[in-house]
Amino acid sequence: MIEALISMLLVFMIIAATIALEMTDLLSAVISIGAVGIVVSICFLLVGAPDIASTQLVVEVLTIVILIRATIRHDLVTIDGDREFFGLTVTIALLLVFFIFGLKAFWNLPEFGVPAISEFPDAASNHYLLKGFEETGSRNILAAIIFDYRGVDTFAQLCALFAGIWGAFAIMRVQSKKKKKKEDLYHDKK
Amino acid sequence: MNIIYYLIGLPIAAGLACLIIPERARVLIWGIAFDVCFILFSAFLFFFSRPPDPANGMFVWDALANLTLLGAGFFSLIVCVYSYKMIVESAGRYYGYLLITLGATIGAVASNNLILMSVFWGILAITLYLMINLGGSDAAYPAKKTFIMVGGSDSFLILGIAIIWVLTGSLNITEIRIQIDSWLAASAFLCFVCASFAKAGGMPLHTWIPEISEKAPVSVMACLPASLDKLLGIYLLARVCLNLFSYHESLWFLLRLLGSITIVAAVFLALIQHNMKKLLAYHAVSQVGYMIVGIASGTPVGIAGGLFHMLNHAIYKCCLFLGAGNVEKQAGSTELDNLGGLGRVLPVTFTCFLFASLAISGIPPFNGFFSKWMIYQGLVESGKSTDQSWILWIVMAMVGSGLTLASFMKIIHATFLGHVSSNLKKRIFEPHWTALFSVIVLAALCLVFGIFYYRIPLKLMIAPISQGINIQNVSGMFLPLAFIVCGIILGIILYFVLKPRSIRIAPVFVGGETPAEGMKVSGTDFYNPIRSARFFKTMYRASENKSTDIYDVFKSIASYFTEGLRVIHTGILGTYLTWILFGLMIFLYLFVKW
Amino acid sequence: MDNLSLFISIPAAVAFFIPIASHRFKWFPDVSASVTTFILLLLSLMTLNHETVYRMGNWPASYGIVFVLDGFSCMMLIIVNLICFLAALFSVDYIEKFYTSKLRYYSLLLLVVTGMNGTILTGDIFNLFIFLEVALIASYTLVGFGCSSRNLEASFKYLAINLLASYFILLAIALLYGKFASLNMAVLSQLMKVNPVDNIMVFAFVLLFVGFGIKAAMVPFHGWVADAYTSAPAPVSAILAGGIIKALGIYVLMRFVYNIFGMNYLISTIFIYAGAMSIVVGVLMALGQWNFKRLLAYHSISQMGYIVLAFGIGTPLAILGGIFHILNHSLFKPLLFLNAGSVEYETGKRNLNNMGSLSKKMPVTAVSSLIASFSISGIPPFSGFWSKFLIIVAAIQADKPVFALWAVIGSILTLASFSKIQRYVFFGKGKYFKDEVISEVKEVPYLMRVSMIVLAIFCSFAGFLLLGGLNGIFGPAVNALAGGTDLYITRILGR
Amino acid sequence: MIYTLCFILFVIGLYGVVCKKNIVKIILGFLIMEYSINLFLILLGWRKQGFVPVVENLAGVENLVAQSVDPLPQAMVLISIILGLGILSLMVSIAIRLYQRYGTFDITEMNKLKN
Repeated sequence: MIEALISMLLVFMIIAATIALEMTDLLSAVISIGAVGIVVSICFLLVGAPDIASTQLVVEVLTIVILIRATIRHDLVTIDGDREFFGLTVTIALLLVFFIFGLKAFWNLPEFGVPAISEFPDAASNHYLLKGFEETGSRNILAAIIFDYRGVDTFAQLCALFAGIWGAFAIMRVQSKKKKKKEDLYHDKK
Repeated sequence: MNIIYYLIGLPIAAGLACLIIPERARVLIWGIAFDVCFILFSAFLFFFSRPPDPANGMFVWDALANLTLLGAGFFSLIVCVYSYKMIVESAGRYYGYLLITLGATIGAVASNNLILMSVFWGILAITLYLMINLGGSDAAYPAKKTFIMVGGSDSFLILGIAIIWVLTGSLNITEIRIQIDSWLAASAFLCFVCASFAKAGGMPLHTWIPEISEKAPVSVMACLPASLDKLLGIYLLARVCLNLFSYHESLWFLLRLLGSITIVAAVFLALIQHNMKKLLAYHAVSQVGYMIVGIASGTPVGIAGGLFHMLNHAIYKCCLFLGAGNVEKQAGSTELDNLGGLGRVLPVTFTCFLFASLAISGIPPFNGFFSKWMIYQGLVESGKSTDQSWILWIVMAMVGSGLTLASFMKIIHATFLGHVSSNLKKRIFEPHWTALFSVIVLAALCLVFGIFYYRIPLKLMIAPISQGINIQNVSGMFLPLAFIVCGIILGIILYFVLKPRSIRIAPVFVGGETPAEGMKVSGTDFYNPIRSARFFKTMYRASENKSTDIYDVFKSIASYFTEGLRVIHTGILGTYLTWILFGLMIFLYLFVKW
Repeated sequence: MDNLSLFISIPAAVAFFIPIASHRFKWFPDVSASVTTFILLLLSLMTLNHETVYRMGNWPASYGIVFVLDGFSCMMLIIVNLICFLAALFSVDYIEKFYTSKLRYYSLLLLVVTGMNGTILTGDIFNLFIFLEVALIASYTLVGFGCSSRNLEASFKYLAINLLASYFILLAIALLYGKFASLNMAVLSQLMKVNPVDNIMVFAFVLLFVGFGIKAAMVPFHGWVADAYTSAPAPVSAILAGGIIKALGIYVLMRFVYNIFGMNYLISTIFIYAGAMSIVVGVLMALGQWNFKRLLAYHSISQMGYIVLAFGIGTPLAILGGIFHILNHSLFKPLLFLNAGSVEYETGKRNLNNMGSLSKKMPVTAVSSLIASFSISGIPPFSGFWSKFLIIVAAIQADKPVFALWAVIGSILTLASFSKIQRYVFFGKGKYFKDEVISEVKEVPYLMRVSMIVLAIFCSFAGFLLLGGLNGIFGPAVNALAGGTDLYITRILGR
Repeated sequence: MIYTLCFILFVIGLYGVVCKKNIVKIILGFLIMEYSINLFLILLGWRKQGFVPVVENLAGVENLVAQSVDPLPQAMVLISIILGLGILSLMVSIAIRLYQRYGTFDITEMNKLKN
């Protein structure tokens, strides 16, 4: 039941993603991506990850806001079309080969709905589920993992977020170089 | 501490000190350099008969090292004396590099461990590079070329050492004796030969010497490419051929071939040069051919002749370069077109230059004749046993010798004889006595080593290296000597007999005009007909557009690939991403197939 | 020194603190960054000859995150922190002169340090991915820090290519998790040994290989290298060349290949060929460059090729050569970038044709760049020679003399291109050289000199570190790799 | 089957990154890749009729092990989402500045650094 639903949603996502990439109008493309993101969030909800779903929703809104900020004033120039024909053909051929190779790997994965933890009783997740509450006192095992068992991940993730946002500020700053230097500083004069 | 450490450490430390001392204290720096060179030279003389303790096998101090080191000490001392008034700018760097070169030479020659040797070898390449750069910003390109050729051949030296290490498990020169039976061993041999050729200037790795000759300071030329580098390069060749590898017919044949080609080709190129220093540089290349042929003849006499020639060549080529330095300093130019008639104003320089020229051309009784003769003898002996083509090598060597004489006639005529060129400065006089002194010493040595060829150099220095020299053979050169002397005397008599009795010197009449400068016989045009002969024309053209220069050949090959690669680096993100996908595909294919 | 968490907590804390404190104290960014990196350098030196497994939050290895310190990671820690310290020292004057917003610069720099240290130490595959991202995200900004069109372009290319690599890595991690339900590297390694090889493992391995190959600048994944190195401020280029490319690329790749997946003939062959390709492509591209930093950047590709070649050969001697070459490349390449920065600091030029005759005006820069050039070209007494020699010997020993010859040819071409730099910048004159360019040039400020001098000294004498060979200072590092998967599993899981 | 669909989504994202000229499209491609990997991770941890991994009554902990979905991928995805946000903000800011400098979003026009 859920499998069918998720498959449908995935097909929808594929279609929306294709539309987003092929749409000439950038704003529409961004909206299509927003649709994909929201469907992803719904999927999360369906497969027992409500915390992730809510986070995804919030982040999705932020994403769309940021992307609209990027496109809203620049939609005058719309670049449609792809790279030149030969390179494009080669690239798509390579992508197809990659896809075919990848399929073999994906077909070897455990059946959907039977996670690998049930095969490996020693797996870390089993320990979290079994002992998580006892050891950390958190009823939500997810919280126990991200704040205690794998707290370093969260710490690093904060660093990364800080780096990204702080970097965005640095990139957007008005005056970046002290001295106005000649543009041909990097030029290779022939 | 072993004495050898001090011998190596002293000049290097003094050299570093010279680099630090401010340049104003020029005399102090010179004093340090002179003292160190003098101490070392005396030390080498002292150790000549009683070699120092080899420090647990780290060093080897045999007769070959003796000969090379004595030469190195002597020539550094001579050049140091010469430079007293000649090097004024950046004296600290000059003497510093000179001393470091000397120290590294001692290390390279005396070390028994191949890696240790390669370390000193690398230092030598560096100091060579830095010393050429003393010639100012014009010298930067030749210095670069030199460094690439010499340093690049050092890389091959390292490859050779690595192969030897893998083959024998040892790095000690005294322990290694490789039979060339696999292509790996043969390539190790070729790697070593490549390094020694680049250092000494054997073809086809010679092109840096003519290139630097015009730009580098002349005393640097006299010190490094003309004497020390020759000593080192031939030292390495001798080590390789005598100690490290055992005789192999076809490889030694290759060496003889390269040596003979070097002799003839370089001398042909020298014939047509218009610059004194460049001409000398081509001769420096040409003479290397004799040493290579001598060592590669594989007979005791030939080897002794090659080593003797190495010593002789260093003496007279050093003298010639220093003489050219005197001319340059006093006349302001070394272009043969601008010179002329200097024999009257620079009599001492002229005489010494003449002596050295006769020596390099192989005229008895100067030293060059004897070493060349020994090399011929070696070739003849090698022909007796193995090599059927010995006659070819001898002919090529003799042709080279004759052409050497011819080109030195040109240089002497154009520089010292004839009319004084109007391009010259008004007042020309002999340089400072230190400069003259070193030239005189060298010229005298040419004569002494020639007259007492057996008693001093051969018996004392060369004979201990190559044990089985048949002294009968060497001393048996009386007959040819007599013939040559007779020939010379006959020539002189003929000259006086046939000399026109009365010469009337009349002013040139050109329709009332003053004769143009170009109308005098300048000597530079002596061999222009050769230039335009059909075969030589293509050869000279090839050499002038550098299509025979190994450096430029590889440069153009490399730039061909570079341009190709530059075209595909389009700077477009998509292209790079496509490469990534492409690489991904290849790896996937390989792994899945596997 | 057993508390490994300090390596990530100190720089991250200072990085967060810099924006807060800098408004009040103008000197804070400079001082704090230099002091922090110096403390990290000391700490990393204290880890020498230690081997320990640090449990984060005291959770054991199979389900918590562990930080692993063995010979190899210890070596990398020292290298990375040394370079970051010297770059921070160099930045004080350099950034002051050219760029605004010093506090952002330093806090991002420290985040790069955090990311690199975390990547080196961590024993958890997903944790590794995040630390990788920390370092990369911070470096994306630093590359485009000048915000000129070229800087931004380079930054975007760098970002796009590396983000693609990161997603490949993430996909591979997901696949491995889907198969083995584990993220701990030692546990994964153990499981992979027990289970037969299947498509998932192969696909995941190739994705990881390509992902880290991109970060290690292997040919044909090198598109980003030249642009990013050229556009970054000089100290950042030094960190990119001396730290990021190795800590995030080579180090992790070798960790995966040797300690997790296990080395085999195919991987070794691929490494050897990729290394040989990199050597020649990098150096040939470098030969044609006229931009000082771009030339250096292409050389990084070439030198990475040597390292990859060495690790591909895979004998203990070759691994020793490879590790020593990592160290050497982290000494001379940052030094050369700092030299380029000094020249730019004084003349404002980057094109070789516009410079000339600087050897007398800037003696420290000239001599240190000379030493670095000798070292990178493998001229005997300098450090680069020893590692190249080891690699050549190892190649011949492993019966691959063609690759030894190949390495020698690469070395000669390297020599050629560095002679070019020396000729145009320091000894001779460029084509468009004007005298007024160097009329007011003098030597750079003291702090910049210090970092160059320190690196030059290391370049000259690092060869002595090889004393003792496989039992010497690099012994534990070689053992950590040559011990393969078993040693790693035993070290972390204790069984 | 479902995993394959995820992989198709990944490849579409890859297609967007590699083949598109417009920077915004490239960014969208990266977003699609990120979505697909996140979704893939979560789906890997799903169990048929699985619970949310929350301890509701203390007695049923063993029950949880047998019936809950895998919490670890959720933790990974949470982190990766936040990470993606950071990267996205940086990417977009670079794109905006690039637009200011070059006056276009066309990546093929941005080849001042080449060869």
